[in-house]
Amino acid sequence: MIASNGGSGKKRGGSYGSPPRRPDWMGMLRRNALLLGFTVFIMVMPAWAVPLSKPLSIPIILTMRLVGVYAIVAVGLNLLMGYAGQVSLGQGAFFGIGAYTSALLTTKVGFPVWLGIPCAILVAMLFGVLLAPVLRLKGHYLAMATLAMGIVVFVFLREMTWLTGGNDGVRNIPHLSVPFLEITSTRGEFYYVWIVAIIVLALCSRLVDSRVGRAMRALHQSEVAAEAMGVPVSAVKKRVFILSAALGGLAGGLFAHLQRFIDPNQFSILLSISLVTMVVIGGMESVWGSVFGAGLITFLPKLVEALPRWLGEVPDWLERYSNYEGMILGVIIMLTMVFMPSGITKGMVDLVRWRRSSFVNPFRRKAVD
Amino acid sequence: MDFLGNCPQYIANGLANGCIYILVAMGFNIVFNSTGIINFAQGEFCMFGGLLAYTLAASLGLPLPLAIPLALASTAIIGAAMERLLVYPLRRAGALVAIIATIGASIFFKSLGRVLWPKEAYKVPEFTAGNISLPGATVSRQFLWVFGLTILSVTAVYLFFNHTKAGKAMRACSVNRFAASLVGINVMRMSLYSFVLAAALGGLAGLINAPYASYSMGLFLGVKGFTSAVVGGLGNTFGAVTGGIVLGLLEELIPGFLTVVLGVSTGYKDAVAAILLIAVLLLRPQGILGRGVVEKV
Amino acid sequence: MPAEEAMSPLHEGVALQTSGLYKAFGGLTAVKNISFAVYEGEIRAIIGPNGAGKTTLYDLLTGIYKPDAGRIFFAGKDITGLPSHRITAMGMARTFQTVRLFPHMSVMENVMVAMHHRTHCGFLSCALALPPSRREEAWMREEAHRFLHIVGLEMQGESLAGNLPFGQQRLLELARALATQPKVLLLDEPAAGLNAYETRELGDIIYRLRDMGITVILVEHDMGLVMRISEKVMVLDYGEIISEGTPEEVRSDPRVIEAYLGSVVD
Amino acid sequence: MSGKKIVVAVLLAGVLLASMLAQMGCGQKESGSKEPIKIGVVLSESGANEPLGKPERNAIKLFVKRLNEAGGIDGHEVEVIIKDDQSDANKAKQAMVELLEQDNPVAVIGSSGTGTTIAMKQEAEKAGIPQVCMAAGANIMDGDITWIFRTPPTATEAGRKALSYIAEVLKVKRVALLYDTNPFGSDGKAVVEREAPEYGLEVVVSEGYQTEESEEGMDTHLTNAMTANPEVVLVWGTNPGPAKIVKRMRDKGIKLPYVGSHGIANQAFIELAGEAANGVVFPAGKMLIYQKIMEPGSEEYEFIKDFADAYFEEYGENINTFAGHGWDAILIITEALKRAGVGATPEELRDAIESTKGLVGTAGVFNYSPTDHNGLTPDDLTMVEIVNGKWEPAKE
Repeated sequence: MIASNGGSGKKRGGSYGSPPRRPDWMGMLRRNALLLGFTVFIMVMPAWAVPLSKPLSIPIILTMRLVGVYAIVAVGLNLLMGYAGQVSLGQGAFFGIGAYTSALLTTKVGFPVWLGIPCAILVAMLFGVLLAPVLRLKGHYLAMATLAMGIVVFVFLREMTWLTGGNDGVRNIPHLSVPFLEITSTRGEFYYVWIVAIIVLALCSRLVDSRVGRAMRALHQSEVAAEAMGVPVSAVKKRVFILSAALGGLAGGLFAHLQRFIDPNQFSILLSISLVTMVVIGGMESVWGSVFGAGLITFLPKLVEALPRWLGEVPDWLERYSNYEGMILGVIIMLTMVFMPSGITKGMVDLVRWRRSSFVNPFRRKAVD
Repeated sequence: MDFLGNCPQYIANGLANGCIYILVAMGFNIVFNSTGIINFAQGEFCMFGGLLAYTLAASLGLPLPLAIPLALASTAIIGAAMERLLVYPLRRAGALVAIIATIGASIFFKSLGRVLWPKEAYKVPEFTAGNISLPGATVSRQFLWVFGLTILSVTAVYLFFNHTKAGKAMRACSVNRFAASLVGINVMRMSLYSFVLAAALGGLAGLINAPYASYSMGLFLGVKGFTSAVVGGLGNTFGAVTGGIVLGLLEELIPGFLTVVLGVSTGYKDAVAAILLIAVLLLRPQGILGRGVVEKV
Repeated sequence: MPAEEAMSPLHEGVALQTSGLYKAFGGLTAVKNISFAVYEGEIRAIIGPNGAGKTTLYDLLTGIYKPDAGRIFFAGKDITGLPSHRITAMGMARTFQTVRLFPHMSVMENVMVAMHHRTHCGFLSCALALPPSRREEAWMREEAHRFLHIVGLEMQGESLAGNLPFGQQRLLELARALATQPKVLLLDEPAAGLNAYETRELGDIIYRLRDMGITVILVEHDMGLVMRISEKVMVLDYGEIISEGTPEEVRSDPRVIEAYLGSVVD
Repeated sequence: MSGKKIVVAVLLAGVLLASMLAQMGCGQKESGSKEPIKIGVVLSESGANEPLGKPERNAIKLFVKRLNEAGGIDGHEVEVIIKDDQSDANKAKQAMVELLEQDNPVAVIGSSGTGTTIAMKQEAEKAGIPQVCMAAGANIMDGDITWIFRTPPTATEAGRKALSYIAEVLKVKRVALLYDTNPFGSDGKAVVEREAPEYGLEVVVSEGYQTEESEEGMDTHLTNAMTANPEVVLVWGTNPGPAKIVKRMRDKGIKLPYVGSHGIANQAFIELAGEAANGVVFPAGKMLIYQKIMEPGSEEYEFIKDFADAYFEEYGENINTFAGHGWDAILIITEALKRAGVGATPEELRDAIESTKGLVGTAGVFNYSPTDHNGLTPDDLTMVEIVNGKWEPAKE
């Protein structure tokens, strides 16, 4: 098929193309340097982070497990929101659906965990298919419809007590596992989550640079032009939506088995909002930005919490840190949006470029809409 | 039938809540019209209105006729500060950036509210205590104030937009900001005015919304207000009125029906607004009162 | 041309044919009873004063709007009401009056997007970078390069489309439209904003496209270009065809002169 | 590619910063001659359960301060590491694991809410470490209770107390239940619906409300409830919902008795409900009105008075139920530690807690056993009536 297409193209326009490339190992290495570097970074992380955790009073590995989970769902959301430009303020719904699916299947039906999580993905995708009609909406309207979607799912998780146990939640959820092996140690969970996350990241960073990824970015920038160039816009949108739902479900499934106790209040719209924040703060249209955003938002409370310990004796009003956490988060979000609307990672990259060339000003860069 | 017998009461309650929703929805509309932004911090203006009124009237002991205008003015100043510090620098940014920025503002405000008013609720003095018995329904006297002030606000907003120069200028901004700036309207100042007005309306909603206020009320009212605005047709003053009343009534009638007729628990009441929002967006995105919009390519 | 006649089976060699197209926006009828046929290999110009309905006609032909009445036949099939991307896949491509590139993508990527319907690898295959998707990717690059060469942008492949100068953006749009492998290409004011030199280049490119077997329809205000390259000219005013014929015939048609002068006086 | 370099630079900077901080951390001075005893505490200092977590924290800190001033336990200082779970189960679990991994405490206290406690309970079981919670949710004790203990009266005890009051004092049958849809309310709902038949009561309507709703919203719930012709209104929730309901009820002229939950055993309810609060009856720990129902000089009276005076002196606030729960929790652990000895294994400490008998606390007299980890009985509660804005013992 491809060959015949290419052939017919050549027949008309003459042969202008360059000769086909050979597999270029060094080039591949260079292209994937970030991914490889990051993988190595994660794999050796326990070696330095464990001894560091205690003096810092920040449990790095423990927190990193959650960063991995949030990175998965944030990357999915970034595909939908950053790349395809479809705002969703209801991603927490898929996260919750995934968590509940796997939790209920493993506790009530007795599925093994390594089967429960794929089921979580499938059920989340199913809901993605059912909810996909909201994609007909654009901009603010889509944002609000997805927000409402998140509220509806939350209320149903809470009220369908016969299935979900309502506010009592689901407890004694089994640990993560692979066939024949249950993973109970923090370090084991860390590796489990991050191996999944790195696979997801690798796939997603490939995806965004492929035919499908280009279609997503194109329809973000101009739906009319993309459609006129032969991109089936609504089908692509729908698929990205389902993909992001699937990643939400995957992350939710992992989350349930890490936490081992879930209740509906963990999946309220506040979760959706913090997911969006991760994506936007980290950087839209950037797979790695989502990882950074997930890390920042997850570690921020830990940092704020550890601060009084570092400073030694602090007045009581400062020690009641958690009230200030929201203010700090709010200020970070606002400052990022005003000064680096394309996210902190891209902003930083631009900042370095700006040092070299005066043509790029990170503070003037506009985010894609 | 019991349900029908209860209806006058449901309707009275629905109208009372609907009035609050109308005020919040108008705030959304005004900001949307002049800046094209959905202000997620609109609910937090209500929080400030209510809690400032508490502080001024109950803590500092100012008389109500003084405390209330002061609370509204302070809320308006907060709105103005938000516009100047956050919205104005983002005037050229896209919709998503603006959405997230206002979400950031709402997180900040809520947190600030928590620090300043940490208790779970505060009692805001009522304008007049007591209640009125109507056939089939009992309403509080406060309800009359809510009703009256809402009608007053809707009328004032309508007159402002249709019969004053500044209001017409703001409407022009909503039709076409660029063209408005070409004919000499200071679009940026209009954006400031709109935030001041929206914050004041939100503050009013917060301080007349039943006599309780808390730092967490923003999200609750914000979602309801936005739903009302969309149900009626975003950007349309009378749309906000229709939307607010429709939502207010449905929120009381549906749970009433569920409990009294079907005997089902009404924990689902929280989902009424959200389901209504999705349904309206999918079936009639321009809202009940909105006109058909031809999308220009 | 009465509608019944146009409804009859397609003539041999007709690339694109419409019969009795209507489109109204609110109270305003933008396109009124338009019937015409364009033959394969033809260069057809559509001219008319501003607001005559030319762009709306394009939007109808390419499926962005659905006509209120009338039918469109293309490649021997009735394509009325088909979604835009299907029509593109059948071989009708267009450019836009206001350039609608994907400004945040590279020049190369812009062209590669247009090959979407000619390639098939889905989400899974792309994410896993399976051999078919890698082969496809390499082929797309090669093809994109070829189309960029046609318009002379092969050196700018990696720069962001939004950073190109305006004239090159127009050319890129053309390359992108070509990459969909059209049988019929609709150009919407391709010479707007180009200087005299670039316009002449454009004329040559259009000739080349015709030689490649592409039927070209262009909406254009630059009469020099229209008169020079088109074989047949169609004049629209207030959404109706008021004149059709060779450039010379149209130029001397009193209705055309009136429409233009009238519009000038307005 | 500059992106890569930035990543490297950021990482380097991070590692550098971290190592600096690590040194700072190591520099902290170690005080005291003997190894301090560490007790981990997880509380809801913010979020929905903030009104619970804050006094609990104050009480625990005060208790430990006094204990250490008095010489600690066998000369060992007691150190509490307090973490905030923000009323979020997910954060509570995280905080618990952090405590276990980093601080290696002998026992943990926490948390304030039911969901957060359950999340912690699983970790305590896994690690095998005693946990004393201050949450009232009846379902906490579902399943394995090897390691978990509790200080407050549960929803079951409070519910039974309230129901027996309705059945025996008010002598009515038809109960309208209004409950908050939050975990506190739905837990109470489950208890009331389960236990009501035992007292010969009928729950004629159960209506869920959201505490943020306006008075008019509450009016609709009341209207719905009234349709079922109840003889008493039982409201299970925390502020401000119950206050809105009672105010509305009195405004509408509904004269039915109003029975609340122990969630309104605080001054805030009286402030919020104002006049309407008068006549409201609710179950609460005896501590709330100890001056009125206990003999001065009795052990219980003096214990609570001592606590109340110390608390007032330290914080300038009156004690409340939740401060009492925190006080009891740390009391139970330290008393057990004294008996088991400082070097006790977790099993020995647990056994020591289980052998706690007749320990006077603020919420009552604690008697634990291997099968009963609740410690209290409904008799440790009392029905309180609000009269002229003051708490008075309700007629029994």
